Amino acid sequence: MTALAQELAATMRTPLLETRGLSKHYALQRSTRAWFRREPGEVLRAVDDVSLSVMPGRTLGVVGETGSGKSTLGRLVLRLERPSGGQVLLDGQDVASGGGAMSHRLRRDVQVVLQDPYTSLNPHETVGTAIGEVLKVTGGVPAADRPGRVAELLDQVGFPSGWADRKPGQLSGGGRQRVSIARALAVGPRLLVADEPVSALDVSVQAQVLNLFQRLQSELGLAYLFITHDLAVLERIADDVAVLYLGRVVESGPAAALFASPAHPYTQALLAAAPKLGRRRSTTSAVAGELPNPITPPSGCTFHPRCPAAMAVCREVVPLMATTPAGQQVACHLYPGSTPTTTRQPHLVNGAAAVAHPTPSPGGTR
Amino acid sequence: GGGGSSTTAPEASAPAATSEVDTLKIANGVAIDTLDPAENAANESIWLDQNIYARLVQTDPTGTKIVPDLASTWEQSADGLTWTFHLNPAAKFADGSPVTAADAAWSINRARALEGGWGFLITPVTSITATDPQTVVIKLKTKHAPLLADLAMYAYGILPQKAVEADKDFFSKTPYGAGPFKVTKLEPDSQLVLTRNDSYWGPKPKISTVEVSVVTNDNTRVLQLQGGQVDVIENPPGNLVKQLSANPKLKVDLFPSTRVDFLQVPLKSKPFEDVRVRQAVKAALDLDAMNTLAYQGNAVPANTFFPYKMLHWAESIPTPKPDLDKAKQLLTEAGFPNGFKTDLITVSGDAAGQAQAVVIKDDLAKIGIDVTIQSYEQSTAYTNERSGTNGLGLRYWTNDIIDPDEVATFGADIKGGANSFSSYWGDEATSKAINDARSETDEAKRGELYAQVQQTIADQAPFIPLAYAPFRYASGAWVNGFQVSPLGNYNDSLLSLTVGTH
Amino acid sequence: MTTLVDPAQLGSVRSLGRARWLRLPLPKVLRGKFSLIAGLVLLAAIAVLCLGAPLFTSASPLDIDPLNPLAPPSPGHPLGTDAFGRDLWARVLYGGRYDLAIAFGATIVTLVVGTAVGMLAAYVGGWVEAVIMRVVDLFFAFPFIVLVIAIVASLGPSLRNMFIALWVASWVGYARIAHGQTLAARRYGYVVAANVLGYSTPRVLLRHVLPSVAPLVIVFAMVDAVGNVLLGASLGFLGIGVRQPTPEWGAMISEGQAYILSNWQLSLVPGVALVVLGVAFSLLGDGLADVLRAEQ
Amino acid sequence: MRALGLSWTRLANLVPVLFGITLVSFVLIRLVPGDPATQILGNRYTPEAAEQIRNSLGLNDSILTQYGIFLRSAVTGSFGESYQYHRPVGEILVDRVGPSLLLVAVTAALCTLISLPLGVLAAVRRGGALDQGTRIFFTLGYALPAFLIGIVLILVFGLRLGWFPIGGYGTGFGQHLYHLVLPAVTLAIPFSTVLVRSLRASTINVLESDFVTIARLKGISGWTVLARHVLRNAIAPVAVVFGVNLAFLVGGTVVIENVFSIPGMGSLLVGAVATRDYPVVQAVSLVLAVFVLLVNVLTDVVHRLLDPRLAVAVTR
Amino acid sequence: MSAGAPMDSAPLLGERVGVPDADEVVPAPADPRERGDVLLQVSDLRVSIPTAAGQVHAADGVTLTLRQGEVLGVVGETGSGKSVTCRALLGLRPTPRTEVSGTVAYPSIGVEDITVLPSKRLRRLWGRHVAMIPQNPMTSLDPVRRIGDQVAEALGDTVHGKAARRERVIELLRQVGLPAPERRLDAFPHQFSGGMLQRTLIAIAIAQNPALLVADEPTTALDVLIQDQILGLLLSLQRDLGTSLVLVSHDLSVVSQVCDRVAVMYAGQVVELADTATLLSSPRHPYTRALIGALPGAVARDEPLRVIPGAPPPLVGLGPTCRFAARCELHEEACDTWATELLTIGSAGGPATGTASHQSRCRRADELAAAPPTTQHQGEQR
Ligand SMILES: Nc1ncnc2c1ncn2[C@@H]1O[C@H](COP(=O)(O)OP(=O)(O)OP(=O)(O)O)[C@@H](O)[C@H]1O
Ligand SMILES: Nc1ncnc2c1ncn2[C@@H]1O[C@H](COP(=O)(O)OP(=O)(O)OP(=O)(O)O)[C@@H](O)[C@H]1O
Ligand SMILES: [Mg+2]
Ligand SMILES: [Mg+2]
Ligand code: NI
Repeated sequence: MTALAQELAATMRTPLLETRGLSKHYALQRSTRAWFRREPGEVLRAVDDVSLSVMPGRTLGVVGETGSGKSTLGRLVLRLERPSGGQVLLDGQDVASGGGAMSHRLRRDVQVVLQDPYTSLNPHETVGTAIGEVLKVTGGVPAADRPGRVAELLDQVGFPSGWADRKPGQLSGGGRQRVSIARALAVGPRLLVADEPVSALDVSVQAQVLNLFQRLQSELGLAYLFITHDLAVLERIADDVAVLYLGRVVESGPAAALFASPAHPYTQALLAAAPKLGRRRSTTSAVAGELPNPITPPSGCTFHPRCPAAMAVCREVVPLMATTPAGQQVACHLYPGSTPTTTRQPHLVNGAAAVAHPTPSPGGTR
Repeated sequence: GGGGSSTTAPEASAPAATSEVDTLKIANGVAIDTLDPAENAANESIWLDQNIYARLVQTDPTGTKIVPDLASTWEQSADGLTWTFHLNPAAKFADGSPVTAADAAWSINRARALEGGWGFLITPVTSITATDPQTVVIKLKTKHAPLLADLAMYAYGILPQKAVEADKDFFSKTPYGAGPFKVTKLEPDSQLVLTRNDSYWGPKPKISTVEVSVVTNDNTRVLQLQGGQVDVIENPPGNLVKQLSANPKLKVDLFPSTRVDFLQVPLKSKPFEDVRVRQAVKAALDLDAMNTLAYQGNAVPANTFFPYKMLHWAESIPTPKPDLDKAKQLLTEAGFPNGFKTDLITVSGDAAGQAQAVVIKDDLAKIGIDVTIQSYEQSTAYTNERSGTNGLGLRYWTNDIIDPDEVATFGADIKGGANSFSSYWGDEATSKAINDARSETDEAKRGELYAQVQQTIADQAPFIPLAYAPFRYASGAWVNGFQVSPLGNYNDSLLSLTVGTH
Repeated sequence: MTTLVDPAQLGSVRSLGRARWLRLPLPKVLRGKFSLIAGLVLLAAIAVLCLGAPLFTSASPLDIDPLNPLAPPSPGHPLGTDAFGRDLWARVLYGGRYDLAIAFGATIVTLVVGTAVGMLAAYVGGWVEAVIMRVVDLFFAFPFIVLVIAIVASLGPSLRNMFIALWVASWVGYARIAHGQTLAARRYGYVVAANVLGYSTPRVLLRHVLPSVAPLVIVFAMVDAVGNVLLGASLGFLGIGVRQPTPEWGAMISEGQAYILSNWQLSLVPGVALVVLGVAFSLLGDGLADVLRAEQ
Repeated sequence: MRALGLSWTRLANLVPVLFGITLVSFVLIRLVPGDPATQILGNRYTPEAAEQIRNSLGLNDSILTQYGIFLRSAVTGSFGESYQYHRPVGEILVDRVGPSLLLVAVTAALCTLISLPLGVLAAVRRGGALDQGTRIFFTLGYALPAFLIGIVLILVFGLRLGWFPIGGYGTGFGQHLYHLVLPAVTLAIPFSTVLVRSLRASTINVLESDFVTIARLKGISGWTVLARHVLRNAIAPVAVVFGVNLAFLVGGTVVIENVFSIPGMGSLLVGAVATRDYPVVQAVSLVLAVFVLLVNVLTDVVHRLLDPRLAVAVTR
Repeated sequence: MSAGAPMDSAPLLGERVGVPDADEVVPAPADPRERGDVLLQVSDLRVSIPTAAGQVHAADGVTLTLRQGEVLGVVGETGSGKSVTCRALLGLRPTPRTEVSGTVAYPSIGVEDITVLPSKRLRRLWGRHVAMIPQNPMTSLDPVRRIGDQVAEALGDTVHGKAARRERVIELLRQVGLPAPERRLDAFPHQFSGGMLQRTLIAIAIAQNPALLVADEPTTALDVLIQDQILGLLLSLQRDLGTSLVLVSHDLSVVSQVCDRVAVMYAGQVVELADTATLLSSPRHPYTRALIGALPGAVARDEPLRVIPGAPPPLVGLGPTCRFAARCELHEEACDTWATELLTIGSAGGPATGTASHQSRCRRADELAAAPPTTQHQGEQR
């Protein structure tokens, strides 16, 4: 972490962005019969009671499998979607109740970078036009200064400013992603919501873009809400990590601690399953089973059918967030404080001998 | 009473050659609207009615006089206000039951009472009663010259009262009357089958079946005839007349009709309220060219608004010839030396009318009148024309009876209800002449009155008669004796017609 | 009739230019665009002939000659005359102007209106979308064109009323395509980004959504143009096309239809003209589809 | 019901559409100038008579009252009496529905016969002679007005060769079918252009899809792949195209019914509007709408039968 | 990723490949397989696809050898020609007009060059001797047919009788770890998750116990936990059945976990080929080295990642010289004139003979051994 970012983090106690119990429940279409019988419609809890915070200048990484609600969380934060419950706070202020001024501020302070580099730029506009348009619409920059500012922004993301008159079709994936970032930077945001910004890129290009993200953070003091399913990427870029499973946060905490000693069996499985360079794998796998149907999630802890450490209580009781000694927040009955009634005798159901271990210990200097 | 009685029963026809083929197939262009004679409106259906229902009296095949039908004799009282009809005792309905005076009185009263029906023609009638099973008495409040002609109308066909009252769907199933044919199959949109009525009291037709099909497309009808699929078709396209006639296996017949095409003039609007303008228009029109292009020369240019050769038609009135100098002069006098612009409303889909319109546009352009042709489908076209303010319009008239009273009242009597063919033209003298003629029983005097009316219309030109168009039929050479009367009926010819193999 | 094509299928419209034996020794850039070029050339030829009609005939399309109806071809009348003695060649040339007007006029209006409605529905969403799309369903579910034809017949045949009929009949196709494309575009990153950047709705729709909606809509318009001309011809056939003596091709075909047994050229000549126009638009549509697909 | 993927919701959704159609057609036709009384009276028109008729037909009531009366009668299945035909509208409809229905059915069958082999084979032998021939034929077919095709077919197959009757509808089912061959061919030509095109496109799509590659890599024969995997997948989307264009097919019947003198619904509607026969217009609109909607439901069912993904609402 | 690219080698119907239908010499089944025999010999394979922009040389001089029971990894960035090359191994070409030269031979089953086989003979190889596991399981099963039928179809004529076939299908599905297979036979593909579909596709591929499985990025579309399961499954099947496996991936970590040997592809060429450990510990091509260095875990967090500047060249009109030159940190002028060849490391200058242990296309491969990567790559240790 850079000195500047650290300083910022220290001085500002209020998170730049905070979600409190944020939920998004999609109501699925009800059959007419169900409607007549006044049966409640089915609900897909894409995001369920998620509380997170992003400190200024820091990166919160969000990780999870397909359908775990990562993108929905991003859309909620960007107010592209109306939450079914909970709040989004910007500098401690509720975005929803802030009125027009607040949403204006949100649009200035929070910007987005999306996954697919091939659709994230308008194929009919040149790079220069696209960024110039932001400057024009969001105001502040007089027409005469715009070309200069565009060049400056492109420069900042390492995009050859001589290419400003190129169209996205003439750019590589990495080039487009740079331009997307420049476009977001044009309004001068403090937070970037980046939804899988490097997932579609090849390693070599991914490395370029990751470097760019890190450089911009140190130069501009940007904060990131960095969404990805790639643990290796997260390990590199995130200060804090939240692990989502079926719309709920199962574990969160400082990245270093989380990668060093993942607390939740799900996190452990994720880490164990991630391919590692040069390590020959065996024919066994980290966990068995598939992701359950999100419309009818398992009772209790939603991970229990796949969990090697599942106990009877896991089937019935939704675990609460508990704090581990290493400092993570975890929702798992293995940890004291997660089970509302503490007297229960844990016994194993899924046949695993003990808490899933060993946690692969991350090597290298960090 | 004078002229009121005709004594001869229908002539017994000689036992002529029977028909080789006993079915006649006719293709009509229009669907059957209904076979209830009181409600018919489509000509094609009306012409079919005549084969099914007998009336008290009927029009002879030449369309010039009234001859007996169910009533073999009749007489009127001295004051002309009471008419007594004696029914032919042999008359039977197709189901074999006798035709009674009660049936007759009921049928005529039924038709006359119908709203929007034909009662208006015989408004002087106060009562129609059956005094005994064979006698019908009709009482009038004023003398009414056209009475017999009216009663010969299809609308006053005599129906079997009990059967009609018993079945409200009588007319949509297999209706019958006392005519030479009865209906055995009715699909109003596609097909009607008439079968010989074996109870018919008159001479029996030589063919046993008439199949009438509905073929709306003109070309398709011609093709069906060419392909031998049908024997007779109505209205072959005018332009094909020459070609069809050249085919030795086919023939085209043109029968004089009561149709009068006329140009409606909007008297309530600016230039046309001036009689000189109307005369100028009339003088500019080339009726011969119109006849050539619209009817391939098969019509007769019209000289008056009375149907061609109808009773009291004023033959002596000259047919207008184009006289552009006179027309221009009249226009100049009226204050339009350079002409003006106007619309001409036509009915779309009416090929002859469209052709006439093209010629009129061309003719009037020569005297500086710039015509824009508008075409609408019929209902809109007539609604527009009727206001008398919307430009020129092309319309036509056909008579339903052989008496001129109908056309005179509609065309020239501003009080007649139709605003003189919606021209809103009228003068006291003409209205009076028409009224007098109606109750005048001396045909010579009536003739004078009607001549006067026709001359006035010719001079005043509240509308301009254009052409007397014939009925057109094409048939196979194998059909012998198909004939159409000026009112459009062919029922008489079906009695004697024969069909050969082909 | 007018929208005899599933919008969704248009993307796969393949080109006549694929025909190996039809391949001309064209410059490389044009090779894949045979259809486009052929369509453009054909259309241009028609346009030149029709718009420059006075250059190709000295006869008037309207002057009647009662003495010379249905004349066979002669030096004065290269294709003969019609039932009013009007020069057939002149009528075909001048008449094409109306058909070009129908092809473009009717199509452009529905293109603009239908696209706007479809885009708005998809973008605004909610009950607005529900209502608009129900109306679109309504038009797709019911042969409104029949009703409209009938009603236009009542209002009086004229170019204006014909346009009304065509407009009413064919905007829905565009609305459907535009709706589908806009729904897809809404998920595109650059549209999401435009929202996050706080761009106004008109700006997002016009500058960002429209360009991705336009190609399919334009290709569809080419097909629709043919459909419109054909529908116009059908109106003429039912006697409710443009009014006499306007020499519109559809009206000419239907006028000539009465003479099909004696003077078939009266329908054949405008019929061929119509087919050529149709083929031109078909080729153009195919070519555009290819080119636009290649661009993407 | 559920097995066919139909739900009450799907059917219930039709009600507002039907309602909308009746309302729109009701209002449209009454906005148009012209007057039933004019039509009924013809030559006998006098303003007084016309007024009397309008009163007796209830045309002087407010439009809402009239619509209410119509709705009430429609629900009970009676549509009043035709002004022009003086017959109950229901009866007229019964006569007219058959020919139209049969025409559309025969056309649909013909289209299937034409399009299925042509579309699939053109796609399989892309660029081949059949493909090119089909293309050219259908490019021309699409640009030709249907009535011209109809007339030419009559001239050739009716008059010259005498194979088929020249228009008309005949008596008895067999004759009906025989009479409908030429009109159905006429309608099928333009309609098939669309089906062949979309079938060709969808077949190409399927041929290029991953699962066809995988199927072929099982080592089974090309025909087997075509029959088992390509055909059904290619037809499914075309069923939708068919449904979408059905209304236009019904529209096309108006012209064809005229050319071939078939007493169907289309010509009845046009005639009824022309004569301001309001009860007939209303009833025909409703029946046509129900018909088109039902066929759309049917194509939906077919689509669902062909494509199991649609059988149950999938939420993933 | 190039999704849904048409992969149509021979016409679906009819014989339109300009090759006479050679007499049906149906090769004897490969079993019993001897581990270590050469199964596949690819020599100078070139695939060139005509496009609007010109001929795309998707595979350009690929030479490879695969032994019985071996797992060969193919890595490379998007568009480097991995899929095209691998499908050519099965006799598939991306478009009908694609030109293929060089040979792909299966000596043990008597196929001298699969790329010129008529479609009838190809069909006899497919399923029985060679099979493929596709990248996108969601689109690789016929959506309108039941799972059981689709698997049964892959049995060919190895099993007869309805009941026996059903038994075999269940057995296969159980073998690939599909839970409760007997209850899933009547399911449709859309009722399966991606992982289950991929298992089904693997069952289809191994149905006739082929000698070679080509898996084209079999886990790219899947989540990390499922990827883990599928890779484990593939590995165990390969071990149990003695099948050879070609595993394509753009993820070096995946390949390095599973494969015995790895071929690194760049712009249509194999630039380096070595056994996995050697490749990771002493890469002899700058591209391989850079690829390893670019992994997110390669360096410490506060140090920028090693990046490869620029982007791969388009595969149109490339010359014989090094295609990586423009991005290469070791590039020198001499590279611009040297026509690259896949050289065996050690036997400097000599062209590679397929089975040699370590090959590279870099002129300076030998120098690379001396000069270790500027920074030690870190990821290896984790
Ligand atoms: N508009 C919507 N309506 C209904 N369900 C939705 C909607 N959007 C998302 N979902 C569901 O919500 C859940 C979370 O989706 P989301 O896209 O947020 O997942 P994700 O973690 O981003 O997955 P991925 O890694 O595939 O991008 C999924 O089950 C998805 O099907
Ligand atoms: N059907 C095709 N038509 C034209 N070009 C093609 C086709 N298939 C592949 N190519 C081109 O061939 C080259 C190699 O493609 P290939 O699919 O083998 O790459 P890849 O290494 O598998 O990439 P990815 O990681 O994206 O799957 C690419 O440049 C691609 O554009
Ligand atoms: Mg996502
Ligand atoms: Mg690939
Ligand atoms: Ni489908």
